[in-house]
Amino acid sequence: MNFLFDLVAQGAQMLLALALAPLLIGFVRKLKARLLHRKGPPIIQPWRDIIRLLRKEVVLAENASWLYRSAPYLIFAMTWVAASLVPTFATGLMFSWAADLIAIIALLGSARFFLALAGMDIGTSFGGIGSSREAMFGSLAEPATIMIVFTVSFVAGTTQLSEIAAYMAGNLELRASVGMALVALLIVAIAENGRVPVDNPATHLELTMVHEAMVLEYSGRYLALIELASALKLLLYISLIACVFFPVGLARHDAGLQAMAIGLGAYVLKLAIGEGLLALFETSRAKMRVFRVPDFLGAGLMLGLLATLLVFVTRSL
Amino acid sequence: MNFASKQTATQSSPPSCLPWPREIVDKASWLALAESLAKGERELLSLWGETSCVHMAVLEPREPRLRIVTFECPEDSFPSVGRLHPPALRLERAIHDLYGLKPEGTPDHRAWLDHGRWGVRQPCGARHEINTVCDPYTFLTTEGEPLHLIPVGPVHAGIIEPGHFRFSANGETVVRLEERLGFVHKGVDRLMGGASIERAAQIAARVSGDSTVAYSLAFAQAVEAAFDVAVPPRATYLRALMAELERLANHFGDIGAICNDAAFALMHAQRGLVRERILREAASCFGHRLMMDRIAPGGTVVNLRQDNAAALYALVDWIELMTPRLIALFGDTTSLQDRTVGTGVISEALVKQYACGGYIGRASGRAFDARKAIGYAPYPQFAFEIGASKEGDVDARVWVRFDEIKASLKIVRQILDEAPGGPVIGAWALPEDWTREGAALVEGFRGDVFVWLRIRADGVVQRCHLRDPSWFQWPLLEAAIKDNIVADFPLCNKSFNCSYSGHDL
Amino acid sequence: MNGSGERSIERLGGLIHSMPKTAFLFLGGCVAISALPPLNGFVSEWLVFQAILLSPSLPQWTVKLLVPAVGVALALSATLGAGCYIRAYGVAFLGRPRSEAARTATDPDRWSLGTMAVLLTMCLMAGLLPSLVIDTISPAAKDFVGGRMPTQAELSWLSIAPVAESRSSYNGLLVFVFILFSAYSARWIIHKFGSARSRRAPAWDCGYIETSPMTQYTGSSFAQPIRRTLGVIAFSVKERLDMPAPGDMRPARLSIEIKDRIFDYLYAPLTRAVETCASGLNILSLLTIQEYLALVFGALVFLLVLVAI
Amino acid sequence: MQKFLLQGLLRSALTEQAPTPDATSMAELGYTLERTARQKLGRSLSIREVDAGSCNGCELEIHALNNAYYDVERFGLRFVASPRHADVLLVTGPVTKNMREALERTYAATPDPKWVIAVGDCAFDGGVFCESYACIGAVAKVVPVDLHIRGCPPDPTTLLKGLIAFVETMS
Repeated sequence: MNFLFDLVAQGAQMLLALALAPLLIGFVRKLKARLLHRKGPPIIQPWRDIIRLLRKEVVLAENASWLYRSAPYLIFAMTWVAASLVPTFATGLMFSWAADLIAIIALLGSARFFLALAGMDIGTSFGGIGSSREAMFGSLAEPATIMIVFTVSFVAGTTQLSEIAAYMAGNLELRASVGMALVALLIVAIAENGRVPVDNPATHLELTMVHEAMVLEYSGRYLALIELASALKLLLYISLIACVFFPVGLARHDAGLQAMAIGLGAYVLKLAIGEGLLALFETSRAKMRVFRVPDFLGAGLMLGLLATLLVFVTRSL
Repeated sequence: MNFASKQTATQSSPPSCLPWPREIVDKASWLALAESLAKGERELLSLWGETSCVHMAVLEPREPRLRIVTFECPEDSFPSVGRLHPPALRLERAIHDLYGLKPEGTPDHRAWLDHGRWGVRQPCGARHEINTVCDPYTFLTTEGEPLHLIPVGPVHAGIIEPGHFRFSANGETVVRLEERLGFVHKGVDRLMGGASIERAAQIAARVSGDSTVAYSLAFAQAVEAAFDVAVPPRATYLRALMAELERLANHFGDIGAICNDAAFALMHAQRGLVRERILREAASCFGHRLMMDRIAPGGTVVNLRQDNAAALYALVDWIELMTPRLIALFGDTTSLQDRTVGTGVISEALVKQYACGGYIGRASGRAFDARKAIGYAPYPQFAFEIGASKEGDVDARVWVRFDEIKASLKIVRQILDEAPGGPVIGAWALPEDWTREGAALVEGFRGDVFVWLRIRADGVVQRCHLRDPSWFQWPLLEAAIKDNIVADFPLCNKSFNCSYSGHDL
Repeated sequence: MNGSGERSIERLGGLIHSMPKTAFLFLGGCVAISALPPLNGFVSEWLVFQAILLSPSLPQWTVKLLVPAVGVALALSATLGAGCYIRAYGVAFLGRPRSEAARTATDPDRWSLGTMAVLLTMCLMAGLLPSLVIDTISPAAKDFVGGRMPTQAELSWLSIAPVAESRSSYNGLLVFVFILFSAYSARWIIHKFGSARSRRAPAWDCGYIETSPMTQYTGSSFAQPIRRTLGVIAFSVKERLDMPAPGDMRPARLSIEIKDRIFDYLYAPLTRAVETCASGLNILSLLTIQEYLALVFGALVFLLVLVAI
Repeated sequence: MQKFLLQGLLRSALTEQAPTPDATSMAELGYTLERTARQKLGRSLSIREVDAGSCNGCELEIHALNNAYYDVERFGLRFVASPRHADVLLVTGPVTKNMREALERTYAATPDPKWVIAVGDCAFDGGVFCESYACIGAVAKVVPVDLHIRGCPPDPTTLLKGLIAFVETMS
């Protein structure tokens, strides 16, 4: 019985992440439209777009290889698995011990690896532009993430997300290192999700794109999967920030339905707040020059390193 | 149906042009003029062909400002100006494509407007050749490190006109940018030859949709010059009003588009509102959002009602309220400034060499404005300042636009205050004696639009040459990318906002 | 492995079509060496990170400070490594052939392929079943360092946990099964309810036919952003650009000079790691395909040894 | 900036009521959606704009669709960067011969089911350029057209009417 409940809870979380992710994108778009005096598309729109794409045929470039065709499934699966390993409304779910924070980050790294390869498969210049920029950003974003993981793990004494969340919920105190790690994680999250000021998700200019440039050739169901994966990635980062730094309302896996319902409510609220801040930030900033991004990410890396050193040396800050 | 060629031979009048006379020169004077262009003593305004002669218009440093010379080409060739003065190169290639006249000694023999798809060679020349093969286009070369090509266009990712850009790059470093245009060549030169004045005016209005008022105005002024037609004073005021509204709408649109390329959506949205309100007001005053076909030779086809004038006052008030806020939004957003300052720099020397007009010229220190330099009616009546800068970067081009917005608002106010009453179109008749020629130089929002035309006594246009300011702006875009990375190109391009349609004709 | 006979990476491309088997095996090697889950490279990286996380309990101050720096260096080199293998694989195997040699290349004989396949299988095994591998080689490790990790085979579902399950655990097999399950269920659902039609058409070229393989990113181009951002720490890179003025027909020219900086003040581990990686990136463009494979092989052996330690 | 953002949050959107396409205006639009047998995609359409030789006037008005007054996004219509992502090609201009091939390639690059909307008088019959040696004329001579939106250039309200009518039949 308990096993069954666990399984259901885990499955529910996976489906929840999948269902919520496009709505999240829709919510950001709606908020941004409102900030610009527009009515904006309905929140459900990204789901409609995905369903439309699934119904369309795929046009493959003549020299597309098997890698190009399997990459979208791999990217989607890796991102989905990573996203469903982050506690959303409850901790300690069934499979959460299968991978810790480091593994989640590395899974996203794998997804990026395949996306960058897929971008180069057709042999158009835009794919190359996207892949090379992604490789440059990734080479700084990932070490920064690892530093953040170090900081958080030292503080909590574990790399298991559920345990970290539980520790953070139980030890609400202001620590300089954790604050620095939060800022660093925000920087990484913006860069990794290709949001303004690093990349513009709504751009129509081939030459400035990063993520869009890699997927310019994709169509139909492949594009739908990649869009879904990038929505899941955004959800993952917001969930990660919420669960590590603001674990309020998170239910334990054995806490029963009521606690889980509260956890769910708190989770949706946290997502909404995160999205609101994102929309505000994006509207009020212009995109950076491509070679400013390493400075931006470098700041994240340095903050992360500083936070780690701080924890290492003092153990109390 | 080559009307123009037949008529040139039996022309019954001496070649003269109003208001600037056209003179026929020999090879030596033609070359002397080309050399003086290369030395920077004069500026090239345009270079265009006919079945058996080429014409060149230059800006003189003294009065009269304009000089038009003609070189007869009995052997279907003329001494190349581009060999000495590079700004003429593309114009010469276009002449060769359309009229088959060869520029002798030109370094660039490649076709320009002719992509080999028309089914005919030299469509406006004395002999058309049926053409079924298209030669491959050879792009300019690069050397050194392993470079890759980025071919962009003609179908761009945004909602813009078609053109092809080819970057040779090493990663993000651009080593060379080459443009290939001509995709929207619609054969305007031949459509104009043999058209009635009304039809020619319609075609002129559709040369470049964003400058439709400027083109209509230039065409009308050229016709009026040729036939010595007096325009009622109220009509000149209304024409200026339309021209300034067009300038305002386009500058607001441009600034928004530049900011949008830097992903600053807030500015884009605000600009969109201002632009939309201007266009709506234009529609209610003149019956068309872009004010297309509202200017006819002799005056304007619509009058401004009193209630419209009141609405325009309100619009100007509102824009004057909004502009400082938008300027603050642009100037105070550091992330935006970081993108625009120092990006896409054009030197003053280059701008002067190319006689580049409009905001591009003004942002790099060439303060030429046909409204002041030529002083066509009613502008001498108005007091306004032309924006100027020496920086030559994207930022400077935005600020010059802001200055022009302020100047235009001031002019619109003066027009509304001072516009005299009376008719808006004067009665005029064709002289029915001989063929006439006329020319006009008008300041559009993008720069100076030059029109030269020859009309038969029965009102049939023989040859009409329309020169867009973009002819001398496009080449500079190739230079603007120097020391910038690939990702900054859209920003440079938008700050130029050259016309494809007006250039390709 | 002389399938293409071409020595310069800048003249390869599209080998995935002419050498499909090698391409698949090489991809496996790239994933493994780039420390990406679910292969073995990640397991070793993960274990090193876990070791670093234990280090605050170390007594010496210097070690205490050095260890997180080593962590950054490791993370940075892992991601730079991934970037460099995207480049190597993308330029050599993906895209369109840049030379006739690359177009006509063929897979090597069965033995070479077999060797690579065996190695890849080992990578996969070590990645999916790390607990068995760790247990197998821990006696040897015990001899070397005088300590060993707790026996892993006792843990449920074949996961590994160096210290305690509440502290950290990783289950390669489960993650792998998860990924496969998600990918296949997505595929099944889409093909069942969505559209499964596909059609081949020319690559989208903005409406301008350009068949030259020159439109693909070169290896040098791909590395340029990283070289420009990270290379400056380790090198003095001079890009000399000669762009003719508009209307000038002579060729444009770019030459790049890379000079090593004086090593003296570069003793900080962070910068040193950056330097090695960046120079690795630059050297890679000169390597032949054989040397690449040798490199991959060497790295795999190294990683296997790392797993052992 | 704060002021602009606050205004956006607090004031109601400037977006205007959608024009309703009635039967007569549909007829005026030259609504010829004959091939309705194709699969419907719901209230979501991606549009790729192709300028096949227009004077830029139509582009200016299509741009205006994105401003706060018209806000075309609220109907699930989005302009996308690549024809691979598109369902609808919005073609303007009297298809110059130099652009013909580019238009055909764009059409070929778009995945099925796909539709073509011709915008402007030039795209309908070549407009003032129909007699030129350099233009083909109507877009329909190059690719099959499903809907014509007339006007020189059509104002944004007309464009919006046509597009809404199109979306209505799709869902």
